[in-house]
Amino acid sequence: MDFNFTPEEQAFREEIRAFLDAHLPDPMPEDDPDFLRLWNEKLRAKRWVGFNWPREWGGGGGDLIRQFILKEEMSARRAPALGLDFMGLTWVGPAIIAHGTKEQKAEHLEAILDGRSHWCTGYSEPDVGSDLASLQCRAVREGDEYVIHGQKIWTTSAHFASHIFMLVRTDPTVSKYKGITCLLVPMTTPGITISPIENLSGKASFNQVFFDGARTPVSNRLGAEGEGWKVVMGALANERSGISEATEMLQHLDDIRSLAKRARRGGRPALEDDRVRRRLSEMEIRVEAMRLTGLRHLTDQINGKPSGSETAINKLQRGILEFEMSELTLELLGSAAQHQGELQHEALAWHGTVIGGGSPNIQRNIIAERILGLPKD
Amino acid sequence: MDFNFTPEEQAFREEIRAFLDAHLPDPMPEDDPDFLRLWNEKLRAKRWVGFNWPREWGGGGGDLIRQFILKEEMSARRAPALGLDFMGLTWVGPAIIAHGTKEQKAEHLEAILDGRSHWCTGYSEPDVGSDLASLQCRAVREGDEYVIHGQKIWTTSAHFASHIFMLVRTDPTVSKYKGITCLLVPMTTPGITISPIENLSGKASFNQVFFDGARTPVSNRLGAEGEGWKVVMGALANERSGISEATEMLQHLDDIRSLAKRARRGGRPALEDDRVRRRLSEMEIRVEAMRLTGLRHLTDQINGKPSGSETAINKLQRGILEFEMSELTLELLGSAAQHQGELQHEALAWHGTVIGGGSPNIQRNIIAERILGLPKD
Amino acid sequence: MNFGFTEEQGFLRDAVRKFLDDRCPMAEVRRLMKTPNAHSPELWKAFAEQGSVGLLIPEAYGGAGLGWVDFVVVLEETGRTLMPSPLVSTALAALAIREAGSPAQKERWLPRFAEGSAIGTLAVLEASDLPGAEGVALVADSDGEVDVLHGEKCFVADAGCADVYVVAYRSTERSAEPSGDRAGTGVGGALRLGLVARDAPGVRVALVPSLDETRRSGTLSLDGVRIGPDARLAAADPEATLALLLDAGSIAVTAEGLGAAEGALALTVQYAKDRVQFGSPIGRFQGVKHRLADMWVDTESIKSLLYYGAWAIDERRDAVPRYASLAKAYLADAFTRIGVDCVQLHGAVGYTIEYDIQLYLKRSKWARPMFGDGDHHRDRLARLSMGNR
Amino acid sequence: MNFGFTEEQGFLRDAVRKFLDDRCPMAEVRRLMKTPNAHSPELWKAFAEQGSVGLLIPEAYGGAGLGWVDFVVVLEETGRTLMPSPLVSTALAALAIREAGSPAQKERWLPRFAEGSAIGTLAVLEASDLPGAEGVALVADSDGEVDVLHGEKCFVADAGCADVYVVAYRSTERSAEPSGDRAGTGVGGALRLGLVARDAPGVRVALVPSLDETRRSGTLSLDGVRIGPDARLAAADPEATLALLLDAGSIAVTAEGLGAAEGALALTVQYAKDRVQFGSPIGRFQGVKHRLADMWVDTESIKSLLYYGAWAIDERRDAVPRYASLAKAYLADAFTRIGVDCVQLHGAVGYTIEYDIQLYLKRSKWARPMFGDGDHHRDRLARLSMGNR
Repeated sequence: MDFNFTPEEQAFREEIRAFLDAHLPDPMPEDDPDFLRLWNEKLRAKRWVGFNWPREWGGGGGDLIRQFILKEEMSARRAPALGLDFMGLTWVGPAIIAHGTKEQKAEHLEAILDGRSHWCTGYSEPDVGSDLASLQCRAVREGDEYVIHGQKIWTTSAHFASHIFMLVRTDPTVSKYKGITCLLVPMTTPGITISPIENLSGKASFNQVFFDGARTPVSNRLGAEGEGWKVVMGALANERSGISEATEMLQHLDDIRSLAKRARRGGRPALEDDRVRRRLSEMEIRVEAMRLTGLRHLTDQINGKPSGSETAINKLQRGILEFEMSELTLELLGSAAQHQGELQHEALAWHGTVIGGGSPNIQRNIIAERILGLPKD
Repeated sequence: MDFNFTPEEQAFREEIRAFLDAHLPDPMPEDDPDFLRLWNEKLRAKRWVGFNWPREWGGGGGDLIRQFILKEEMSARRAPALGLDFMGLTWVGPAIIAHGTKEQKAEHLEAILDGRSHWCTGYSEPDVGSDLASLQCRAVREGDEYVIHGQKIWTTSAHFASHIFMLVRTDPTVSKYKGITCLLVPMTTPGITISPIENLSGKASFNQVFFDGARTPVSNRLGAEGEGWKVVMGALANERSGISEATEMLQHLDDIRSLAKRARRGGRPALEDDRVRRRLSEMEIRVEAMRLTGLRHLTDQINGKPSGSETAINKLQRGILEFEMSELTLELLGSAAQHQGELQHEALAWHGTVIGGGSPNIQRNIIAERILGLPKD
Repeated sequence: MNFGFTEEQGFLRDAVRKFLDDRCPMAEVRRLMKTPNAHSPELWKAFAEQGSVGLLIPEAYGGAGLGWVDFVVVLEETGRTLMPSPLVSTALAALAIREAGSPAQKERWLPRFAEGSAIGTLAVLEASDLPGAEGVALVADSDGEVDVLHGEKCFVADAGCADVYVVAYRSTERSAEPSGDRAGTGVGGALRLGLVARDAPGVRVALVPSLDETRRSGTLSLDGVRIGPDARLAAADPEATLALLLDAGSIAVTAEGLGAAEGALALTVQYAKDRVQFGSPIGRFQGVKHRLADMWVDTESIKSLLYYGAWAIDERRDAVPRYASLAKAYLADAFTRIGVDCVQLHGAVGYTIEYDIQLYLKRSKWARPMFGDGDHHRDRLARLSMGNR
Repeated sequence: MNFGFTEEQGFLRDAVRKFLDDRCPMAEVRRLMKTPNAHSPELWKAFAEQGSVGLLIPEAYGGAGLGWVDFVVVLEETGRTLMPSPLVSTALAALAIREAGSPAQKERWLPRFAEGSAIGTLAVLEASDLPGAEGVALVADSDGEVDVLHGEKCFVADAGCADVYVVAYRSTERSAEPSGDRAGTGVGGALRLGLVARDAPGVRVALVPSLDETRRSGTLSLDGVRIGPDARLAAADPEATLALLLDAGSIAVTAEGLGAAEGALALTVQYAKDRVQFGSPIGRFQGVKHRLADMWVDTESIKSLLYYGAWAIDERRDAVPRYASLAKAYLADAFTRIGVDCVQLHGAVGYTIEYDIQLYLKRSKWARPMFGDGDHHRDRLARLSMGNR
């Protein structure tokens, strides 16, 4: 066990800090697309977008430790995300690198790094819920094309995506995992319609996507027919160390501490309230546990021994934290919690985050059955 | 809804208070059997033992409201229990009143009131656990006798009981509920052996009871053959309003408040700690909710409409309270929590209370299935 | 001693349910949410005709002259269906006038409240957000006769549709007694309550967008508003009246919150029966059913505390503070947890605006701070029980 | 950066497990529980020969010269099997002498600790039960040369079998610096640490019966005990040394507690697989399996905090206070909950003395107050993070 960084790693950290000192505007322009594009170009020039992708495909060829350092430094300064096409960088690109044809790599990878594409992912379907593998969306091969009929739901960002990375059932006669295939489909394909779903804040953050005979060439298939489940499970295994989530939680904790410093409870400063102080400490404990557990996962990943429980432990800790943070925020706001506002909306938004990709109870089943060896229900 | 008491009820309350002023020694002799026997005689003279039993069988013929007042006043002064044979008064006597023959009534009821008998109850068996009705202890009829073979477990007080109120299987060929019969068996019957089970504090509070061909006359059967389940479910329905448990919890709360008043935490008086104070308030809230819910159950009982959820709600609230009280006690004790002592042992003893008669999870199943109508697992 | 509802209270519940089914189903709730005050004068008028609005107002003033236990029955039902209405606000304004108003003031407002032609509300809180006398710092300029108010009252429920505000403020004279629960907070002047009409000169209302759009609140600006002797609620001890109003508010919010919690639980139980995953309804799994059972235990426990508190308003005033705090403290945290868990048990659809469960979640966020949150009431209980022992 | 155990640490764990399987199975634990000091000199000697006792002691003094991460491996295993032993106490006494002792003091005690022929422990707490410099009020009578102690040290772990006590006290001279975490507690005199041998004149030990009978503690009475210059730990800043000792204590207790929590979880998982009710193993029901999953998440999370804290003792001293508090705060409450729930999940047998699970419950009650409970460490974290920001 050694938490020291090598001199080379320390130098890399200094390089990032110097870059941020030189280039990160203060204050940051909020939601300015021109600035974000310019920022992406600067990061691209450093090869920090797709930092751990192979250099031959435009990535940085970096290792996981440096990637961790890069993320940590960037988020400590609240710099914009490393790249513009989040889904493309996190799930789709690595899957294409692992399973894609030369043509698919040429077509998609650089576009993802440059932020010219914008991917969404189509896994969930209505009435399928947590039991992902029972998906029904059909693709039938006709000559050189797949013809797709069916529906996806909870498709984040589909309303401004350029492509969808989706799972379809190509063979309903074999076992549910075997009949699934992965396709890379442009959203402009005729036969695709999008219907936004408003979330409880009234924002359209996800969608239903309908496929009514949409046709896509067989060359848009990623991996072999019937291998889609494997391709996607591999993609989901990327980025599962939980480092990014922990970083995000650390920022929330900062925000809530600032709020606690200025808030009053029962006529005295909120920080004089023992319970408020200890709840903040409790959050600090859980955030740091998440961060360090992420580092342990990272070590496992470097050593080629992922435990398989990374996502579950992360999501459970995150669920607890999001709830506690939301409640403390609202309690600190007092009667102002009844109003609309950014803090108030964030205190509801976590409900979507925590449910995404399997409820906490599903994660508990996974741990109990796969790790503790308890019988299936 | 009316929480006022009638002038007659108020007068009854005054009568009890006057009695306690006149007769309750201060301080009370601890665990003095002579005093307890004398006290019982005084209560018997007032007909306050078996207060709601019919007068013809030696009871007080009192109504449920007066019984509530009687219990409330007695426990507010921490007077000894109303009667010496707890199981006899609470479960066995009412069952005999409801189902017993004239001879059984004459033999047992007055003995219970006088504290000459001491009943234990034999329901649980090893490997049966929460699924009580699957009990295996056999009784085979031979002429005018039942011959009993089998084993009971978790039999509280069996080691000093005079009789056991027990369930046996008389017919293994019919459905599990139908083949059960209730017997009233003297513990002196040859063929009964008792093996104490030590609890985690090293005390023998319950037992295994083995029946190796123990013979008891058919006249000791309570109710008809095969009706035992009904008899016992009726007995369990007595005293289920939860008033007594709430009263007990109120005394715990008093004790823990006294502890909090003299304890220090982190160098200051424990009551200056916001969290300690609020935890005490939280307990006050739950205890009062238990007490008032008990009164609602009492009203339902008076109106002949028990909801069937009384035990479940009581046990769940009690489980939460016992845990919280145990933890706060130990936290207030600080390092002294590591020592043996009365408070420390009480903080472990609740584990037995809460599990007795079905775990909290069994209670949750009952509520979810019977009241909310959710499907069985 | 009888801890059950009467047959009449059963009829009352049925009547309110029928009214809400007919006149304010969820589609109507969602329509009203989009209106500026989340209030429909027609619906309100009809509700008054049905009898629920004037329920607590004495028959002499055109009401039904019933008690707080009856009112709890109504509030449980309006809570269950999330009916947008100024029912609690108006009841509290009416209580203020009944307790401390002159015959003329009663004559002026109570009949109008009862018939649904006027709406009242409390304006107590200020920027300090302290739910008690210690939060009232607004001091009037006074010439001995008329109090002139310059300042703001915050978090005023139903500020936009109210016709009259019960405003708490302080006179320039020092009070003899220390003020409120906490002595020595440095707040000067004797507490006073006054009636300010919406259309009085100097009154301005700024609405604030609500997270729970079935509810509205706003800031009341008082710019030289004059409160003469005829507008002051002078017939009783203002400290005691204010304390009663806040406790009654806690009890009313607990009643509506309890109804809403039961509504959320019922929706989620139904969802757990209908939603099939891994081959069976999710309500079969203990992870779901045990959580629902715990919610039920909480709602039943809150009822016990609430009903006693409501009965105490009419029958045992000395018990009101303790039971108001017992009930509201339990409600504040349990309803919050119920709102969150019901949304989570719904899975992804719980996060959509289409499903109603999120409306209950938002209501739980509204209910928590109203008249003090859980910690506020736990602190108060600790003070009360230390005093008693 | 590498957050994993080395191969050598894996071997170490295997060796300790084998030793415990052979020499200290549960039957031996239960036998030792009934002895006055819950301590077997033979077992201790054998454990020292195996290498675990002197693990942290430098090779120059007869130890293995390994680090705290290695020690955590050992403690996890002794915790898992509830081995009764003064391992933590002796390690902390050795740390005190290593950090602040003279060469002669090291020469005298460290080799004896390493070979298992002497046992040491800390005597810091007093009746105030404050785990920090602010809890040290005992003032020596001093002639400038020899400090003479009259008073009591409470809650001294392994007091009955220890050969030497590291006693914290105060000199009659006022310290220049304010003392400890909390300035202004009115505690006078500069902090000092001294070594008191069990057989020194004036030393008396009163054992107190333990709830967790695998552990013992007692009260150390000092009746004119003389601490000369050769017995004072004078080589470093006593405030800093004491703080380090308490933080190392938190980390050691967390390591043993984590092992015990994992032991309790493993027992309960096995029980849930074996115990059949209503026709299937109870581990099939989500009410059981979800709780067990949550326990596993807690143990994994504690590991992360603990390993960093242990590493920091050897490699990054400035991070020790924060990680000691992070780890101990999590452990104190999570282990408590795990102990309680494991007993409850066992049903009625969990309450019998026959089953081992109750021993883990009692261990959790022991671990909580050691070196400060959850609230103590959360308060401390709040002070640390306010200072840092």
